[in-house]
Amino acid sequence: MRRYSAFAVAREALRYNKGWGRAWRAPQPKKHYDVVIVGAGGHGLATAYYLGKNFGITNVAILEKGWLGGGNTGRNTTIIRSNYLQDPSAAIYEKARGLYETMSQDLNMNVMFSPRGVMMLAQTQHEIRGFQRTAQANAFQGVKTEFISAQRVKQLVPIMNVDGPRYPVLGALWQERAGTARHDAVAWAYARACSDMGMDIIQKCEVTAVNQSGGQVTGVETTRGAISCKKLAILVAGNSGDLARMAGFRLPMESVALQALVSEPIKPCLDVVVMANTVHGYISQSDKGEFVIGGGTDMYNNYTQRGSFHHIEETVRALVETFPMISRMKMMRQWGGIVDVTGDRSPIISKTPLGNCFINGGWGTGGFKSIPGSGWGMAELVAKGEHGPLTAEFGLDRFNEGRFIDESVAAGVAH
Amino acid sequence: MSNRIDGMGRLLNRDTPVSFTFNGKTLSGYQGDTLASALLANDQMLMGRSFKYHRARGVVASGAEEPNALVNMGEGARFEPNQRVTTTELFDGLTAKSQNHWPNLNFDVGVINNYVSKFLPAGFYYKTFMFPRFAWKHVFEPIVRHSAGLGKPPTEADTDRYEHFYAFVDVLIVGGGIAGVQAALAAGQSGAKVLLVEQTAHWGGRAVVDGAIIDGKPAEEWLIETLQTLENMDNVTIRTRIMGAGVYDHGYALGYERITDHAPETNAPRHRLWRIRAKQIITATGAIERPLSFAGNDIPGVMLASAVRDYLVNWGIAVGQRTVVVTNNDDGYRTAIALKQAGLEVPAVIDVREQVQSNLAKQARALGIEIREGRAIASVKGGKRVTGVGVSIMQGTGGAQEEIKCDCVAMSGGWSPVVHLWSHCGGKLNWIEEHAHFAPDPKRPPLGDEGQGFVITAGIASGAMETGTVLQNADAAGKSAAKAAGFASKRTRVAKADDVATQVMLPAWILPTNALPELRAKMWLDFQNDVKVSDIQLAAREGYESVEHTKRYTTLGMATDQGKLSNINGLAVLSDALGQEIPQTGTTTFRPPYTPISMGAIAGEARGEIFQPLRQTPIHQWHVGHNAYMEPVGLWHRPYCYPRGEETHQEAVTREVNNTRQKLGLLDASTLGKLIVKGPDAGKFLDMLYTNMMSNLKPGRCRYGLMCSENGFLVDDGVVARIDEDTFLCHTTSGGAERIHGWMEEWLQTEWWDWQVYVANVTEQFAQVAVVGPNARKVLEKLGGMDVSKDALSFMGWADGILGGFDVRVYRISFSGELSYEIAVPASQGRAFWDALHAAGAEFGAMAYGTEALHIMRAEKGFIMIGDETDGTIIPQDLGLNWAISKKKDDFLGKRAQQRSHMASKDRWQLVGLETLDGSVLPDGAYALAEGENANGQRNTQGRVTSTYHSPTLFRGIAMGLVLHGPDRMGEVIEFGNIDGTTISAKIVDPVFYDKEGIKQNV
Amino acid sequence: MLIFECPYCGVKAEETELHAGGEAHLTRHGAGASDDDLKSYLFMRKNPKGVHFERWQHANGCGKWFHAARCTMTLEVFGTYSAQTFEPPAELVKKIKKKRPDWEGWT
Amino acid sequence: MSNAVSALEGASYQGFAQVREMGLQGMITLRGDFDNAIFKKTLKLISGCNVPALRELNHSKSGTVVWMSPDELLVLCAYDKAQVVTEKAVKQFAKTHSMAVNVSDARAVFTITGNGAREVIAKLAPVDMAAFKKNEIRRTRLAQVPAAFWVSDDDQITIVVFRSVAQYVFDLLKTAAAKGGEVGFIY
Repeated sequence: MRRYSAFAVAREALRYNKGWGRAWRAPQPKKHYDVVIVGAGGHGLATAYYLGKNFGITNVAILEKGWLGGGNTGRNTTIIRSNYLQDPSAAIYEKARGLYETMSQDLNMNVMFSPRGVMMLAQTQHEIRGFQRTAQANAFQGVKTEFISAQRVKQLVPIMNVDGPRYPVLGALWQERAGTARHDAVAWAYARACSDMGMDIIQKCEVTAVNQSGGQVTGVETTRGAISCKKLAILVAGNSGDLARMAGFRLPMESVALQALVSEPIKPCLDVVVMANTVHGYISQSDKGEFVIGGGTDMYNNYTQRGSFHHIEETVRALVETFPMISRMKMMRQWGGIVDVTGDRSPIISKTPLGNCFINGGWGTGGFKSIPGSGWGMAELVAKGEHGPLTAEFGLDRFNEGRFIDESVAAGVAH
Repeated sequence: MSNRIDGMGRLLNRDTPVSFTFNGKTLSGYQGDTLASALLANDQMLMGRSFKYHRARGVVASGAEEPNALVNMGEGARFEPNQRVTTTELFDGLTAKSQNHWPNLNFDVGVINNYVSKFLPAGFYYKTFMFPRFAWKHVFEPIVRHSAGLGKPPTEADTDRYEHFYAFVDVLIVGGGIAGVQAALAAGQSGAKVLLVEQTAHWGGRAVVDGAIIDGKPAEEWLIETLQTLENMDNVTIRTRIMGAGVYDHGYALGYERITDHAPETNAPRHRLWRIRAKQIITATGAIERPLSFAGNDIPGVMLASAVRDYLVNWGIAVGQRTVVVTNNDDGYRTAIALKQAGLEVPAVIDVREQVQSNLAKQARALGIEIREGRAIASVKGGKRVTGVGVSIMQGTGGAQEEIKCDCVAMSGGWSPVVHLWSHCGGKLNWIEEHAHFAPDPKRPPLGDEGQGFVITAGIASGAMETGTVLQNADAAGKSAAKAAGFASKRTRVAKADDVATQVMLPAWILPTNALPELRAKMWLDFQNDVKVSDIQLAAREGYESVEHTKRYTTLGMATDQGKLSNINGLAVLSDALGQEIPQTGTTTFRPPYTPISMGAIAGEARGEIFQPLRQTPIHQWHVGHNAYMEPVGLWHRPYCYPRGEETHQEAVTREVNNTRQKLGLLDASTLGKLIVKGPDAGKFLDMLYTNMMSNLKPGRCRYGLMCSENGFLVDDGVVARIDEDTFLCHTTSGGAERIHGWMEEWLQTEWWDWQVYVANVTEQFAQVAVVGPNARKVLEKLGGMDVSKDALSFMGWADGILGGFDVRVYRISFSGELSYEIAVPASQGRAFWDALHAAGAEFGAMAYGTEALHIMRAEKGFIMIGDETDGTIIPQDLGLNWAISKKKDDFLGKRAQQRSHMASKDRWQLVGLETLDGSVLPDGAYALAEGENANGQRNTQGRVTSTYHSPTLFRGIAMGLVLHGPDRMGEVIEFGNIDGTTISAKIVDPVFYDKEGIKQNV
Repeated sequence: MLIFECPYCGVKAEETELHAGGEAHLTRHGAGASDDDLKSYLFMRKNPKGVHFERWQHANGCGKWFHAARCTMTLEVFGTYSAQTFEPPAELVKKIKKKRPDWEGWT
Repeated sequence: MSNAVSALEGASYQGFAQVREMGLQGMITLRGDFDNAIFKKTLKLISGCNVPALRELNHSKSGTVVWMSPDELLVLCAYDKAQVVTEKAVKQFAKTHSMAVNVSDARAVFTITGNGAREVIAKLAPVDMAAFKKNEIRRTRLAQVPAAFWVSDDDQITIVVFRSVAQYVFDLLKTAAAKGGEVGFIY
């Protein structure tokens, strides 16, 4: 693989960049792999990468029905944070955040991880208590957060109206090392690294059936032929139900649309990520200058990647109230992504009723921020066939035992 | 100098001059000008700087597709960045400033990026800025952020108003060109309710500019007559300045009306967002001309041929005195001819095609215009303004150039139908080889609520390229839309026009065909984002083969114009680089809005006071009048406390608690939910909803009850009063009323629909006041009218009666541990009753208290609070409430769920009281630490604080919390963590801190 | 922005007047149910790509709950019907079968 | 009762249409089986009306009845009569499974008057106000709160909302009716 560096860029520039080769190979599928991963989104590619890096398993194919990184990895609002309340969530999201810190160097591609800080506004007494509790929990989970005053909020975000009148800002939960990253680049960087380890990323290859015998997975049928494998890992946000059906089991999961929008670009004026749960909106300003804005999910099953406009209205309404200057900005583009939501709104990383078939999904609105941690833990589960501590609590069995991981507890919605 | 041509400019009102400023310079234009035309008239070609390289940018188009000419407009509360000058109507006093440069437009330091642009190819930032690690955040990113962005951020709150409007029509037609107008006529004549909207202030689109002949008369005449006909039809509404912004599921469309943008001083909403529900939608959205890709095609003065024509015909502007036209199709000749006829110089038409013999070409020759066939522009001379072009043969590398002096280049790369609205909701496209564009596939339209297609295209938006076919196509569209909407269309005649025979265009994606790399590195595709042909080719070479990859890697089409000019050209270059057909490459997804719309319009009226509903009790104004500090509880505002004079909130709360415990406190409890449950099966129903037994409650008595979700978790609590044999009144938490009412209806309608039960939410029918404290009975006796003695009305009893002349229902319940009556009166009399209580209670020390005092007093008594002790993960068993869980009942909601292994476990954290050894107040949400760490390196914990207060009654910190095996560990001291790493020791005690025997509430 | 016709009051209500209630025709498993039955009742969902039977409430309207059959891929609404039933009306099932021949049926 | 006051005590606003809070209005919620003889008899007795057709109102000298849902009606009467009338209904219903509740104090009533009235509503409710018929009742939302309204006169619309949001609704209607906001789409 050609290393990326300022020198390489300069050298290539002088010969019209003729020397740059493919970032990842485009191989024909082989007949057999040790591990077949369905879904070349962030989670699938990260799983593949850590299978190779941590367990030396490189005879791996990552199958993608469309183009890699084309699902929610390329449709989210790029927020990365780990200020979760419950231990298992805090552990995996913090693992992910930590891996994001060094991702550009580890993968030799600049994913522009920007730990600019994430604040969650407390606008009711109840939120103050909720976020103080989260800060308390985080302190003993190894997640560095603090509860900051309204004055500090105003210092960090001068364009914010902290005085209400309706919902004065009473404080905020502040995670200084949280932030954003360039979402597409995360998928591309993992893809490039996987390809470099000799793994096959096969795009435009849709899985049409899961083959099994004696309760064990044996391979998959695809639009590019049958592929046999020892182990199968399913990481297909928005399509988990479909793949599960093929594999012969059901999931405690539903697919709904989550919407986002961007404004026209303007000069920098918002240098942190702000989440306002009481009024339902979250916002950051990208390096291109656009406000990247997200809101709530539709409540009905949907696979169209289109949402209902009234959610956009609610979100924009909330942000105009919180950031009055936004009123004269313009919405440039809106879109939807399909997220899988589970019974307790927390992800599933688990063995399945089908032997040697593993599933990772149901991240809801938390998918992007968890990519490296999810891949790290999933790789361990696939490689060993058993949970490591990072994923132990995320198994399907919790729905039988009534052992839930409920983050909605921590005041408002999680994004 | 002025570039106006006398006698031209069909949209101008030359009698009304308009004055405006650009970069501080005062300029003048005419009514009817756009900011673009007015700037050009003042010879201001340089209007901005590009995004990445900060290259000089002039206006390139004349409409919504403009990528370059964006300005900071207005000042103060009316300042707005990124205003597109081509869609900004000129008004007197308009102030505009160019953007994205420093120190000024003519000299921009940022242009340094241009000189090193060679080193900043597509995606260069993905390959660099990686070391040292901290540098991205602290060094590189700030630089990138500073040079990025376009306009300035607004600084003040917007003072304009905005609103929404719901319109329901049979047929919505978007686009006021001749196609839209003809379609409206056809649909309207069928009797269907029609709404026709045009985004600009003017009707007619291209046809009137290009002088088409319709029914033997100039298009303009036909247009005026037809619009008049439409005006006269009751079932047809036609409106300008409304843009079809987006098409959504089930026939929903957004119309973006700009009401006062052209007249800011008018007393009217600035924007109105139309939410239109249409049975059928016709998109007559026209087409957009494509630029041509040749080296230097981004230099100010290089413009779309149609735009040059628009400025000439609509606004009487000579963009240049000497204009070279470069084209791959016949349409470019229309510009050459128009310019020549206006007396301007056209040194040459550069046509990439060999042997051009079309009528338009013949006309041009007849006017003495020289046509260079099989030629291409290989280079453009000039920096901030075109000074000439280098011409070479098309089938070459761009060598051997012949220079032609000129101050304007008009380029025509063919036309692409505007398919955005068609595509927003899933309409599919076909690639039309003949015109090298994507056109809607009528067989694959977006589908509506009944699976029917609900969008039809009309005119050039369907790919009909000439006036005659445009009109026929539009007429058919109008008729079939009306038919689909249920209206038999009349057989009316279609306006006729002749199609001009044209010579087939030659898709020429780069000029010249074999241009060398150094030329390709100067061919702009996306003018705003600085994406060049070489960038797309690099992306392809690096394996970014999906069109989405290429877009995201190069940022092609991601600028404020969302690729209106660049997408097709980019696609073509990508396809060529991948050696595949364009349809194979496919398009990126079209997303709303068509052009950016204001956030203000989206938020609509919901700002300030009416941002959200604020629910007020009948006593609300009294609270406000008594300096209450209000706290949001759901959508209610409740008094947190009533500070007096210099009092802090805590001092006020302490005073309120003490006064209530020692004398008499009054609480506005009106927000408490009140649900009437009535019917023969009401008891049976409540037995299912509550964990306790309710069916055996005696009329006249009250019982505290718990509600759980089917998943076992505690969701609400409250006191239930049995009114009579088949009527109960259930109190819910504040803000819980609607949720629980809905919950009850859901079960009755969808599960137990054969049970005879009706529910009514009477929460707001009553104002409810808690009269609390040792003097509570005294004040009621003073008001008089009913017996409130212990014997007549014992604890947990209720009675109807009269107090001080008010019809009341009195509940003898206590959430504070004191002697307490909760008294309900009709809401309309709530304020009067509240005042009466204060008057009568004055001598007994009556004083209002707020929610915080309420919380402290209930905590002193060890009463749980939904939302504090519970958080959606708590079951009643965790809170020592087993006494409220009936063992007699076979079933109730949540019963089975609570038997699951994890919930039945003995190792759940359970409710206890907590007392710090030093009397201090435990921090909110603090966790009780246990030994060691878990497998993820997290400190083990064994409990947490759920409620913690300073008790004014006990003069110390008190708290409730959940602790592992808590109830079995009374007296044990455990450590609670602090964020700063220190710990606090607290003793596990009984959660009831005050009046354990419950004597005071029972007197 | 979906619209459904409320079978109780006849209003063609838009989404903002409605409340989505998830998969329809679930069997309640209460006291005495097995862990698996309880789990499938509370959590396991069909979540199909295609025909979906679901519950909606005309919340900002007549307040009634109703059932709807809707395609999750095209959002087409095949029909709405009473909430007081254990299965969709036969004619609706027939109608859907006609429009979606390869549909596996509602159970 | 003398000391009873409505939420906004008759506040009004003149824009391109007039907005008025109508003061106290007697309102009784009836729930039951519309085909039940006792239910019908009781309705007649207390309101002089028969059960209205789907989404319609019936009027008589003694009162008005509004269709609210397949098993719910709203009886309008004089405010000070409401309690007595309710008790009369309750007595009648003793022998059948029906419900009568006085909700007079739980509501606020507004009218919008003037030929712009329909457009004022059309800014706030997802309803085809151009097609909205006289004597038709619609339960929907007004911006962010539930509401019910009907055309009470050619150029007048009556709106019923919950009492607690009366101020919000009044401010909402004021904004929508403000001069300069005429739309000119519904006439």
